[in-house]
Amino acid sequence: MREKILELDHITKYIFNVSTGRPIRGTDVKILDDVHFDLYKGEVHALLGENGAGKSTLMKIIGGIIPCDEGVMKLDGKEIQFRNSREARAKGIAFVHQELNLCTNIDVAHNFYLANEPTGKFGLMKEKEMYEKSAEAIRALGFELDTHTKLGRLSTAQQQIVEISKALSYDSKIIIMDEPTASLTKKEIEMLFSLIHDLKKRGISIIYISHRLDEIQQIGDRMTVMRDGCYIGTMERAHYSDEQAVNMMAGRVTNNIFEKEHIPGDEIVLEIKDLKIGEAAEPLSLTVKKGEVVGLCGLVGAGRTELARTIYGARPDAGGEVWYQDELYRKRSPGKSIQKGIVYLSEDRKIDGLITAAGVSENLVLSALHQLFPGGLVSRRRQKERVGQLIGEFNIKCMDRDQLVSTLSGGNQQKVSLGKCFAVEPKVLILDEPTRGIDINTKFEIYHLIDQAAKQGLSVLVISSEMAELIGMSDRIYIMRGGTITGMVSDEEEMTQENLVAKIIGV
Amino acid sequence: MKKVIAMLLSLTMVFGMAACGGTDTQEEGGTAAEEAAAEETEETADADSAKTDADAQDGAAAGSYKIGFSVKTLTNEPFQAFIADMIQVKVEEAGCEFVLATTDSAEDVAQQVSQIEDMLVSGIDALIVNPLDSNAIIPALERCKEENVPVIMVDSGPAEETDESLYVTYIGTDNYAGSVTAAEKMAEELGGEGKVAIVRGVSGNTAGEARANGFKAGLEGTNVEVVAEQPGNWSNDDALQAMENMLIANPDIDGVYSCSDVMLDGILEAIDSAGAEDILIYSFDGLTNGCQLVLDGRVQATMQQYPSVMGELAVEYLLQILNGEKTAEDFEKFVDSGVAYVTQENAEEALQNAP
Amino acid sequence: MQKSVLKTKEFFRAVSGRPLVRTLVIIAAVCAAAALIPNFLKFSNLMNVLRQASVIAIPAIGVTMAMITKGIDLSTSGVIVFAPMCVVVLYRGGVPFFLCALCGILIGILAGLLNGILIARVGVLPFIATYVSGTIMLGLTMVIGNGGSVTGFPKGFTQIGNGSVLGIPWSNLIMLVCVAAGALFLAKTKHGNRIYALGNNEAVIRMEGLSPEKLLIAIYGIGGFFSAIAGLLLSSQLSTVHPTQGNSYQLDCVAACILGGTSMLGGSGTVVNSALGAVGIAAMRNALNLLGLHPYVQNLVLGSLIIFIVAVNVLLKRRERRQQESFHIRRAENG
Amino acid sequence: MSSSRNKNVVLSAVKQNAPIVYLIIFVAIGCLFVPNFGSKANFLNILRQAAAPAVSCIAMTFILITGNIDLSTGYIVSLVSISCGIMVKTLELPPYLVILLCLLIGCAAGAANGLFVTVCEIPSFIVTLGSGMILTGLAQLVSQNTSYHDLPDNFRAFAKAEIFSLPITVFYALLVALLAWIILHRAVFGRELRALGLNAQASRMAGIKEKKSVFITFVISGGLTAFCSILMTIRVNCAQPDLGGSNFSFEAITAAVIGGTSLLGGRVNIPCCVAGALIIKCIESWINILNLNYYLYQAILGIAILIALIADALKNRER
Repeated sequence: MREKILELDHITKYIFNVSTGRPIRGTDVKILDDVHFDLYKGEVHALLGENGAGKSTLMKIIGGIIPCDEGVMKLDGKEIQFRNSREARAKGIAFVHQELNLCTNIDVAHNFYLANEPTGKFGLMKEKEMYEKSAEAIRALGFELDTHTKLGRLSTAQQQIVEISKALSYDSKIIIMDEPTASLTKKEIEMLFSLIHDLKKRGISIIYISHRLDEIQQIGDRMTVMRDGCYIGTMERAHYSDEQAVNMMAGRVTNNIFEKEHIPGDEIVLEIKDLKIGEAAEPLSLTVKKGEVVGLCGLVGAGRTELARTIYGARPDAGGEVWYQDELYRKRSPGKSIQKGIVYLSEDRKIDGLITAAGVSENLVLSALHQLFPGGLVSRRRQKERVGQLIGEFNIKCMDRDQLVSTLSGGNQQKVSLGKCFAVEPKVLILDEPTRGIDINTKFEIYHLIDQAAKQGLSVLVISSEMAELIGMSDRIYIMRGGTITGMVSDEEEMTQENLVAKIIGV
Repeated sequence: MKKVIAMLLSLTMVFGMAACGGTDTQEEGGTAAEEAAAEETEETADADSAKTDADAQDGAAAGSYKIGFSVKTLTNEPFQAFIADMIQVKVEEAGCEFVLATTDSAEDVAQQVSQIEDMLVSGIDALIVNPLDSNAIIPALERCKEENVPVIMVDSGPAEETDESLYVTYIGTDNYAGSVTAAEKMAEELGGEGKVAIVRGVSGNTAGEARANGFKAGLEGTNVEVVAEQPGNWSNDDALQAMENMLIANPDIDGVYSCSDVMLDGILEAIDSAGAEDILIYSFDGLTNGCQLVLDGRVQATMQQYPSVMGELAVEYLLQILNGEKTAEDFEKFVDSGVAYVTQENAEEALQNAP
Repeated sequence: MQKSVLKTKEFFRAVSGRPLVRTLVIIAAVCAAAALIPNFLKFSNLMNVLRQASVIAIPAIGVTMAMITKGIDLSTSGVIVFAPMCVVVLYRGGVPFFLCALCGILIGILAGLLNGILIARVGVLPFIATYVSGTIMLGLTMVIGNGGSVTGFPKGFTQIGNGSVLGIPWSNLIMLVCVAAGALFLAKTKHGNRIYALGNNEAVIRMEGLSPEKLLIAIYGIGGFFSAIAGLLLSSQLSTVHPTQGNSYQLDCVAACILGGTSMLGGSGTVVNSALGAVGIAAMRNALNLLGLHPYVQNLVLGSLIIFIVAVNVLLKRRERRQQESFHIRRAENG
Repeated sequence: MSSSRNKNVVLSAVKQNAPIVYLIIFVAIGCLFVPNFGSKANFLNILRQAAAPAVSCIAMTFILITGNIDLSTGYIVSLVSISCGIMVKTLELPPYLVILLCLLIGCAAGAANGLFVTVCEIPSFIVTLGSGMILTGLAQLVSQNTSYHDLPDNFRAFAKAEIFSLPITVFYALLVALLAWIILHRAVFGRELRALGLNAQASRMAGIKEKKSVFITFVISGGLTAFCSILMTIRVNCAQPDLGGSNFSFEAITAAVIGGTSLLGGRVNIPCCVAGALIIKCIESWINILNLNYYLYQAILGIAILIALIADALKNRER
């Protein structure tokens, strides 16, 4: 029987403030809820789940970067608790992040030995030894790299190899790989898989995080699926099937929780003609009718956010046209879009959406300043009245109007962000992951708001990674892959999760 | 010739930048006014070396020597500018070449020392220097001695224990003695008792310290008391504020001694706005604006120095040494270029030869 | 024609790519232009230029390290004046000179550590924290010297600043030693490696279990050390301590680092380049002095130079970033 | 409930306007311990001295609110002062034309800084450091080592008149403060600047034109600095090329920081900035009146800024 080297039971983690690491008061939203995970020696254990399913958080606990609130972790049978990632690495657990833990301004060897450089006389680094040893380590993985080159000049795949060889240099027994193939070319992915097979032969076990089913079939010995922070199940490779994986990933959600009261009109409000979001991207086209909710689904890196920001004018396009209310909308910019009635709700509200150090009322009127106060002077009365309306409409729970946004809960912050968009009385709403990281009941409030908005004649373009939500809300769904639109689903039957997931993966 | 080099220098530097820049961004440093300044520099460069540049090596031909003058900043210092112009006139009369080096701020001692070193390299035969700080100038004087370049100090004298052989002589007003006379004259005017304030110069400037100390010494023996002493830093702005605040502390002062005419505007403004009357104002330097104020009766007296005398004597002595007529030992170590006590009566003719 | 254009473009890109080459070009340009000025290339003048550059180059070592970690050190002018003032006051108080010099350097290090704590622990912006500590030290120097300059250094000490051995001034040798030590420390020791890493990606330093705060405090401490040495050197050159002797060095050190290719956005820059930048500045001031041009011209030229170089650096950075961005999109396509 | 409610409203108001409370404390200490400090003449004195620095501090707040910095204001003052002298004395232009032209020169210098910061995206600290050097070079080249004494009365009347025994410069300062308060606290433009200072990325996404706004703040600051230079030149009755100088911008920054302005941007309070400028003038007048060693002032001011900086840094910590 294979020897079990790592075991995690009943792991629970409450939502926490990313920057300070301290749990946020007053919410019981869990990122991980009673998760079980185990790993055998010399096995590639794939971890599957959609965005926000808690995969990365679980791995951060194993990697010692964050502590778990409840639950037990056993390594080689002994219970352990890591205070920081250095301790985890000392115990042989290495973490290869998606954004690599390397510095682009220094060369490969110096990155390799960062924080434990071998020193000779007078404390000078033994550079010759460093260059040779690091070259050897990389050669051991079957690759040839000149360790004198600056890391910034290497391709992402080569940088990954440096990170993996660095992990191995601590004779680590477990390597965690978080979305390693996110930005690799086909050839580079094959290179990585051959490397993984070689590591397996050496008895090193690998936890492989991804949501690309085609890769997992190739490489994974066992697959565990997670959804919304819960452990769903584990399958052996022998009886693995895409449908079953997708079912576990997407989960059974009946459609009735989404009441669709809006009826899409047929007058086209927003039309995109052969828009190219990048130099090498294929041109794409889409239309949004009045009173219609159009969904946009795809994998991370498929370019959905880039498309949304290009339409909004926050990002330059590489050709193509955007028609708005039957006129060509040239030289797009956020300011001009807002004037025309196009608003964009950003994916990460803390950076793009809200000013956390300012009050609720100041945030709500931020986009609508010129509309509310054409004279140039802020009239307290007008602002109070409009803010009152918005707080009522979006039932934002806050002690007083000028309470700092940073003190609000995630759900309330998202409602303030939404309120900010609606303050401008928009005609077109572009929503990017509107319900990510929010408690369930706020999610339903937001679904309701979107539906009511469409009912009043607004057209909505919504991006979401949760299939159930997208299907429930939208009348039509475009599928994006590789920076362009690869398909569209419009009638009821086709809009099933299996179908969508399959289309996304392009299987 | 010099103009060409200056242009070439900045052009090559800019070209060097573009080469490293890797882009063909045109030179867009500074505002449009900066281009105007570029032409400006040419005129000033010309004005400085009026004569075409004779051969650059040491003055081989008899009589044509290269004489350098190192002085602190000339802005808002008509006194220093007057010495510099007088020296230039005298040097060019004697057919020699004149080189001027000024520091860009009033206190940059290190820059003055390196400027003197640079002048030595450019082959000056004699040096006239108005030291910013008489201690800091010693190493530069030692360097001149090594290159046996005779040095004459003007306006600000040497520090106490400076080695006598380092300089031929010091021509300047005896700031100390001049201030003592001013103090005595003021004590007389005040009938031997009263309260007086002093507006000092920039900290650490030898001339400024000597004038303040001299004035205080001059008052010993009388019961004229110095009630307040604050620095005006040779600038009207600071002098104005210092005077205003001193008037607050003792509104009934009878006399003010300003260590230089450059601060008179500020002091007069302070006194006007404080509404204080009949305050005896004495000053030092005897600049044009100082003498004018004495003439108008707003300032009672100023101790006029004769920068022109300093300039003339310095060049005269240096030429004598260079031509071998005299040696350094023939001159005493201090030549007083005299100080005139300018009051309303003699203000008229004092104005003529005022810088 | 096509081939040659490509080559020159390649040359420019190669030149602008590596900072060392870029600085050599600057220095070559300055010296080439200055060579036309009579007696600029005289051995004694070049030694003078190096001596004048030494007081810029030594503190520039500390400033380079600060700039690599996206910070800056403007307290050089304060330490250059405060350290020697303490030395001369102690010496006149009868303490043996060697002890006073040591104490002066300790005071420099202490001031640097204070800067580091203010920046790393308290979180004050580097440029305002170092400027204010510089002003405080300047104020204290003025109070001790009662505004004036103070002398009283032993004869041997002033020999160091002005004396020379085999024609080479001592200051140049001290500069070479300090620059060599600084370069070795930054390029060849593990701490140097971590300073570069900190300038590029602070998360990695934390991930490796090292404390960025301690590293920052050490960097500014080293900056104080080198500024103190430069202060003693300058005071030995002037044989006195004048409260404003350090003023122009505050900006010259920063200008030297920028001329030497240290980028304002952190992560790049070397000690040797900054030293070359210091030589470039000293050469420029010397050349303009020899030409007899007003010092204001120097300010005009240096001011435009700084803005021009930083503008070029920012443009290069922006072009790089834009390439990476499209690189990323192209990559996503075939993912 | 209502009593505790408006208690903490008062408390938060005091906490926000702490610098004004400090000013009151400083003046109180001054009246008690420093002779003649409490006299009417001295108050007039301090107001007269603080008028120009208050304007320069307000000019600096326009730059600080978006998280930028301007080290070249001292040299804008010199350039404007000397051009003022030339225009009045040699060219003998009518006073109001001179004032207009001077304001234009200031705005042009500010615009140059703004261009480099916004278009070339160079950090504002380096731009103003370099432009400071250029401006001082220009001022000294244009002045050709001369300064202009005894400005004509019709020109000086602009700032020498008195209304109810208060110098008119005080009213100018109050007018500038009022305008700045309206722009920064009550106008849409001020609300946008504050948003840019707190979170530039979110403000851009909300449609605020960052480049245009930051450019305008540099132009306004340049204009106000020129106005301050005119006041100083008239008050000193001498147009000289080294008016202002290197410490000028840092005194403005000090007054702003003591007045609660955050250097990271977003937090500005005009009345407190004026209080900051007055506090600094109080310290200076103590030193002059008590005839203390003048160089203590530089050290004391340095330490005062340090304390204000540490408080500002800690306050920003929980942002």
